[in-house]
Amino acid sequence: FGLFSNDNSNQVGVSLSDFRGSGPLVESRGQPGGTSIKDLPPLEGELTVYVGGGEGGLYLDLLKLFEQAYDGFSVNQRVEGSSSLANTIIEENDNNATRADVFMSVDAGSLGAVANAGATQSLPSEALNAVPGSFQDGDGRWVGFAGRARAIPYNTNQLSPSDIPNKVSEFPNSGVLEGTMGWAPTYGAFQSFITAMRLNRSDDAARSWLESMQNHGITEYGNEFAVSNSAADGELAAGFANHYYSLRVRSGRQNAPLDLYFTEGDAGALVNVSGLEILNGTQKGELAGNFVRHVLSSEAQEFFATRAFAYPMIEGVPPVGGLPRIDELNPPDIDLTELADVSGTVELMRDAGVL
Amino acid sequence: MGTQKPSQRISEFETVETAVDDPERTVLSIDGVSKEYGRETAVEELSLSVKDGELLTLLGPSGCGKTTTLRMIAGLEEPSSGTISIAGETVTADADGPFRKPEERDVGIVFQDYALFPHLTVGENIAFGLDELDSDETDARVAELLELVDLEAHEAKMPSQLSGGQQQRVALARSLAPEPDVLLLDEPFSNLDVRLRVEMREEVRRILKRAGVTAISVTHDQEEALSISDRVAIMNDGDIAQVGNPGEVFENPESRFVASFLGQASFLSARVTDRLETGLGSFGLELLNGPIEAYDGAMIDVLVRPDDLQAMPTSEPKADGYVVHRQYNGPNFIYRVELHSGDVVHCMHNHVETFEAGQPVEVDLVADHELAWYPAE
Amino acid sequence: MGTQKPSQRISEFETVETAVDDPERTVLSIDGVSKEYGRETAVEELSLSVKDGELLTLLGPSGCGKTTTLRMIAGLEEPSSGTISIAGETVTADADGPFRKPEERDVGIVFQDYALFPHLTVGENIAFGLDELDSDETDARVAELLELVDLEAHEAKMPSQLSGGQQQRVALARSLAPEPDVLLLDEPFSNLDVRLRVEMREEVRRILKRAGVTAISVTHDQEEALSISDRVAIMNDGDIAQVGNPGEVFENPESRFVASFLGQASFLSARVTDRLETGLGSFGLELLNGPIEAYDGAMIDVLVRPDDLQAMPTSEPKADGYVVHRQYNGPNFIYRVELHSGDVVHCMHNHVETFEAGQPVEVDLVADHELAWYPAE
Amino acid sequence: MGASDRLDRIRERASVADRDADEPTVLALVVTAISLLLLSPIAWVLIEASEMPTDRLVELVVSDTTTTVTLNTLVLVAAVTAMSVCIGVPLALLTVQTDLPFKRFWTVTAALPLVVPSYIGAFAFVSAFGPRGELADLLAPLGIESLPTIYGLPGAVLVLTLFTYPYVFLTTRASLISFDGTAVEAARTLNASRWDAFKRVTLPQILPGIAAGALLVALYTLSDFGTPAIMRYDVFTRMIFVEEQARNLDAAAVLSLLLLVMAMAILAVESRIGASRDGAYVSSGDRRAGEIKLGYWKLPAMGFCALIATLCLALPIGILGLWLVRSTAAAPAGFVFEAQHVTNSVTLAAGAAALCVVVALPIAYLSARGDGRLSSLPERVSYVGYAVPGVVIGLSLIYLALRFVPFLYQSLFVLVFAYVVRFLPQAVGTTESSVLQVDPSYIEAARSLGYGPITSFRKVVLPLVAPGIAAGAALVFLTTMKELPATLMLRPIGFETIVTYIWLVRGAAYQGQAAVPALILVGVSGLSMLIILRQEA
Ligand SMILES: Nc1ncnc2c1ncn2[C@@H]1O[C@H](COP(=O)(O)OP(=O)(O)OP(=O)(O)O)[C@@H](O)[C@H]1O
Ligand SMILES: Nc1ncnc2c1ncn2[C@@H]1O[C@H](COP(=O)(O)OP(=O)(O)OP(=O)(O)O)[C@@H](O)[C@H]1O
Ligand SMILES: [Mg+2]
Ligand SMILES: [Mg+2]
Repeated sequence: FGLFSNDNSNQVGVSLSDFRGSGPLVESRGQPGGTSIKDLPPLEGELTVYVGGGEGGLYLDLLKLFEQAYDGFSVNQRVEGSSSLANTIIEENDNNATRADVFMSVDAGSLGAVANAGATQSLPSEALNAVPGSFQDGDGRWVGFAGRARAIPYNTNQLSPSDIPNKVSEFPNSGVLEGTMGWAPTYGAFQSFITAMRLNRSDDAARSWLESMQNHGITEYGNEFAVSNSAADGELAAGFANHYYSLRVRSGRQNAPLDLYFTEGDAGALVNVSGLEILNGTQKGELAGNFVRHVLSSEAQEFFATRAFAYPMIEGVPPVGGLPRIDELNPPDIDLTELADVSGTVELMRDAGVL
Repeated sequence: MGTQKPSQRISEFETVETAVDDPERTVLSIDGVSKEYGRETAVEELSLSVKDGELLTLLGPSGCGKTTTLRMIAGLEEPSSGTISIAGETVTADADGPFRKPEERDVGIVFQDYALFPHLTVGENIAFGLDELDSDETDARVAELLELVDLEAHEAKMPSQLSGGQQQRVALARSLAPEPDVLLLDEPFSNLDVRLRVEMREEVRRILKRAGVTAISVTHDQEEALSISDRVAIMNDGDIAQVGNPGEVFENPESRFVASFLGQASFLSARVTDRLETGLGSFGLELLNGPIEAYDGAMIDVLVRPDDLQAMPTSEPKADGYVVHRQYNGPNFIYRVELHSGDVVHCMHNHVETFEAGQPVEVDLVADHELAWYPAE
Repeated sequence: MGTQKPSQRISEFETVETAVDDPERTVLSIDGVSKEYGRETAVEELSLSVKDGELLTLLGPSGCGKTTTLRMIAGLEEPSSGTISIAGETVTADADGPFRKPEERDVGIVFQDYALFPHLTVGENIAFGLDELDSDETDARVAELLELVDLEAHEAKMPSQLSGGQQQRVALARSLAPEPDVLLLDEPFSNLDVRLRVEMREEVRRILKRAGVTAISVTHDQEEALSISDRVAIMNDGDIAQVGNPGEVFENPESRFVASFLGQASFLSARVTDRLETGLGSFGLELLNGPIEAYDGAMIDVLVRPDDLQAMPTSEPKADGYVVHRQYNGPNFIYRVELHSGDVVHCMHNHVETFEAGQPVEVDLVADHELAWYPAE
Repeated sequence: MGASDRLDRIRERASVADRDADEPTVLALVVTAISLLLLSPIAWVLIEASEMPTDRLVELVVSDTTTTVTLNTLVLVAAVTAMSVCIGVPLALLTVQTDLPFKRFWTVTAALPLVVPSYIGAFAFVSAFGPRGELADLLAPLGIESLPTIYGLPGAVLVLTLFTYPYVFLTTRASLISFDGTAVEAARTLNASRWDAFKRVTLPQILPGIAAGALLVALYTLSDFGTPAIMRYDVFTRMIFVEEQARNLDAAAVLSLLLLVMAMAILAVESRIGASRDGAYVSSGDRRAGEIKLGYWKLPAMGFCALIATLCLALPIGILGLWLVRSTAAAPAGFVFEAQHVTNSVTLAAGAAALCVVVALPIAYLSARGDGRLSSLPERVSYVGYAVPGVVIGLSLIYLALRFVPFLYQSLFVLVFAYVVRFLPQAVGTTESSVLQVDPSYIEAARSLGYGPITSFRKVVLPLVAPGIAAGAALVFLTTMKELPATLMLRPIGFETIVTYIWLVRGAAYQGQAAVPALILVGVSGLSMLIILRQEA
């Protein structure tokens, strides 16, 4: 990797191939653009990171890689559900007992909740500048580092893309989708999707959509990996899920008859993000800022793209093969921070009999 | 009681004859029954038969197998070998049929520890076995039994609210309720005080006799055994040592064991010549029961009980021995006398005469019956 | 036993005098003690004192408060009122000090159900109270006690491996080990068979006397009470009805209750004139004990026990009454006779003469002692 | 003397023996303090719930969802409890009172399912019986296209029953073992058949034992989130979870209070059954009832035992084995399973077990020996925490620790305390029943031999109740090993246990990586189950 071997870069104990995943989806990727960690100030010291979200476990690999990269750097982490951690952080902040320096969450809603509780510090401008405005907080309190698009995983043996309406609002009227879809309403990302629908359209529209989907016949799952898996199995014809679950299914089962469909301009095409914020009580603002920049480095972004199958947030790192580029997607026009209003969504969903 | 007519009371002696059809019929017969627990033999080749309406008492030291025997009769244990028949029908497993379960035998049992059902009232306990009667009949029968055992006032109590003696009576009533052919009583009076015990045992005897129930009662109270039983069986080590009517067993115990188990037995060693030479002097052989000829010249032990001997204070030269112990038991004293011959005997005395320990005494044999004897050991 | 010298044996009679310093000293005194459980009074205004080295027996019907009394002495219950002193020191709460807890009193107790510690061996059970001795001394004391109760071979066994009698002896040894001032025994022999019971009670008396321990023993066996105690206290309904040495209490029971509790008592109703007119004929007043003058012309009940009376078969016209019941108890029969006067009395008879029920009999008063009597009720 | 008779005497005497002026007050004070501590998490629930505006509160409580879910929950609790009794009681009877061949073996297999976390059991069932599951794959070539769905109520009931019935099995077994068999013999001599005698004599007396186990099952079911979620059955805990996820803590608290009301109702029902504790659950009889000869029924009986063992043990372990074999991808660096995880789990569980035992002893002692309802109140209180979902306990303790003992926040102390709150009743129950079996005259004997009450207790009672305490400790140990939600929320930073590891890798869909730790979890907990069974023998 000659690109990284210029002289003024710092010495890092890991190379791009350590960050990059493997497998058919990752083959034949070019060199990523963006800022390399070699061009960043070295990470030095001990950082405490709260990692929110079950599949956030994946991010532990990245933290390990950073530790390998710098002798003087180590991370204390705590992995837990992202809402749970958000609650904890808010509680800690209320009692001036913040334990973590950085909150890294799979869900912008949790980031927003923490930010709205006034528990964050501002982020370094280098970090904010690297990421498109729609994937960060309007006030710069959090920044996205990996995109997670809502998608419709479908079974290619049962459906072709043309069978699927390009608006989710049309789904309840589609004959082919009747009684063959699945969702995971307790899952945070699904609730964000409904929140987006409320923001994009209206509460009433969201409620009636939920009701009509139920009348249309839909199966409930505990999580969206299960939804995607069932679509691959043919148990479902299609479902509602984050896009990367399908990729993960396919990376395990190469010939799975599973593909993704993206709706247009509505909540079904929401691109939510995993993001970072620096917490209020930290004594290590500088280290934390540097850490955020590392997460947005080209190596780390390559990691998210190839290992988590997420949408990278910086220019110069494309998503893995087969996925439309992020600018080809047509997400609804909403402020992701507003996704923090989950409670209204939950009440609405309960009202509609979904929860 | 004082107000009953003599004629009525006489019937107590006769009930055996009146309440059963054929008092000679054998209701229970046990034939060569053994019971082993692992390597331990609790009962060994035991045979016994009990006649209709008879009250037989099992007497024996702790651990000799009394409870085990009762349990085999009730069907709660299966004998390792041997046959048991109840009312002419074999209840142990044989060619004619399998082992008969407890509920298939007409046998009632009063357990040593009562085994009342703690979750049922006194009335419900008594009614437990009456499942063939309708509810009115059941109530009537329960009332009748409560009256019999004098617990009318306690019908609604729980067993835990009763004293030991009351519990025992409930257990008795419960087992009598379904009118069993054979009733087994395991130390039914052991937890009662003397007065109550005497009253209860007469009462139970009366109840049994009136109902014509055949019963086997276990006890380790000799007085109880002798006073209420038609026959007494002395058990030792898993087997019956002797069985007979109370007088027979008391007066002619067939072994030292039986003798020593009934009454405060002492043994007087004696040499048989044409007379009997003992530490108390020499006596004619007619004093002994049974043929003694074969033992001419040998040593024998003669059974003497406190009431067979009389001690008289005397002066050293004429004395047969010294008083070594005095036991007061109300109506009289029992003195333990060590004879010069080395034998230790017990003599009973009316309490007006008291001797001190160490008193030289002359002991006279005052028995008015033939004495039992055993070859010396 | 047969081999011991008389001189040695005599000491059994004397130990009270030899083992204690001052046999007249009062070791335990109970003064007006009551115990209420909720609304029920278990013990009421009971007073009693026991002298050094004395063996006192509490005798009484079930539920009369015997166990409660012992528990108050031991400090396991606190009296509702009254004072208890042990060895001169008040142990109930008073101005001088608070209620003294069980562990602060030198009182040992042998429980009715032994309460041996099931997780400790025989030796460890006995050593349990010996915390002030070093381990050699403890071993020595345990060995001594094991010998005393004749269980040397069983030191290493667990209580569950012992028979009932053996367990009782371990319980006794355990409570004697710390040499208590006062030892309390709650029905210590109730679970033993007759033979073992007689042996054990003599043994225990010997052990207590040798150790000079003051003891209170509860029993409901009259024979046991009379034969081993220095004094007997008869309890009734939470109070002491009479206390005295065994002979005194047996011969001069102060109340009908006491009389009826000791021996098979019958009462002969009599009119006092210058003689005594009874269903058995007329007798001189010197037959009675105590001054009778005040009762001239009144009805009294005279206490007669089976051995005070003799029944002779006779023909109807001369008869005093009929035999209504016959009880065999080994050495003799006891006949229940219903007199023409309506009284029911018991007569004892040597077993060679047997009468049938319904037999008309003449009853003679053969008492060789003064008879107790009570004003008619 | 009969069992209940003995028990009565014990109670009566004990209440007197403990009546010395100062000791009971001290004991009562200690126990009151403990009870207040145990109830402290409820304080948070109340505070949080009180912050909810009344109109929203009313709306939430009367919403259709609340009604439906309440009904669902009650149906689930009732069904699981009933099924557990139907499985646990016969198994207990078979292994205690009959001549079933290989009794020891079946006893162990019948008790062991308790060591399998029910969420792992649920995963296993879904993998085996779900659509496209292992079984469907096996049957597909045979032309069997679809299996009856195992999702929903039937699946939830099945899975929860199979992994919780051992509570009923263990308590019923204990009752049967200490049940005075003479009563059955008496019944049979009164012409009751075996079945009659069982119905009329044994059953009423072991009922408190059955009820005690059923209570644990019912409260567990009430508070479990994982299994119904996996089995896609909508229950109360899911509602609470959703609110918690949505960070509507006030609503979560209100719902938790509703859940507590249900728990109280269940406790009240159990109290009524257990009230006449004369039963053999707590007393020890003199003689075991004779063995029931199974005869021709031997084979079906063994078949029943084998079926349960297959479903509850062979199946989950087999599925875990399959995951293990099939896991192709090497674990990413963030997912290395280390010996430290096992050590952490075991240390925590051991700590929780030890603390529970210490805390349970005074509560159990007071309840067993005290007189009147008041003294068994703390025992009842100890069940409350058991019925509260782990998430709620976690939230509550974060809140309380941050405010009142900030220096303990995120320390193992708080975590262990959470376990005590959740699992104490298991230790209280076993300890109480063993205290009840110690004759109080032992204490009296010790005191008359010169020892104070405390020394007497230590020298005499403690050694005798030790086996009961050990069983309680083992139960707490194995449930702590399995506990997930509170562990996740309260563990110190960087402190991972077997279950948090399993949660992590499952969350990232590295199913294969969960197999080894899950097998280790089952193995370690299995050892503690052997302790429980050994002390019975
Ligand atoms: N289930 C058993 N297992 C092993 N041994 C037993 C069993 N039941 C009784 N035994 C033994 O069998 C013998 C006889 O016991 P049993 O109970 O019949 O004696 P018992 O004559 O009734 O004594 P007690 O007068 O003490 O009641 C004893 O040695 C006893 O230890
Ligand atoms: N803890 C208690 N609560 C209420 N009543 C009690 C209690 N203990 C004893 N009693 C009552 O006090 C009375 C005396 O009981 P106690 O045990 O002293 O009798 P006892 O003379 O030892 O009888 P027994 O010969 O049957 O052992 C009885 O009526 C009994 O019911
Ligand atoms: Mg017996
Ligand atoms: Mg008593």
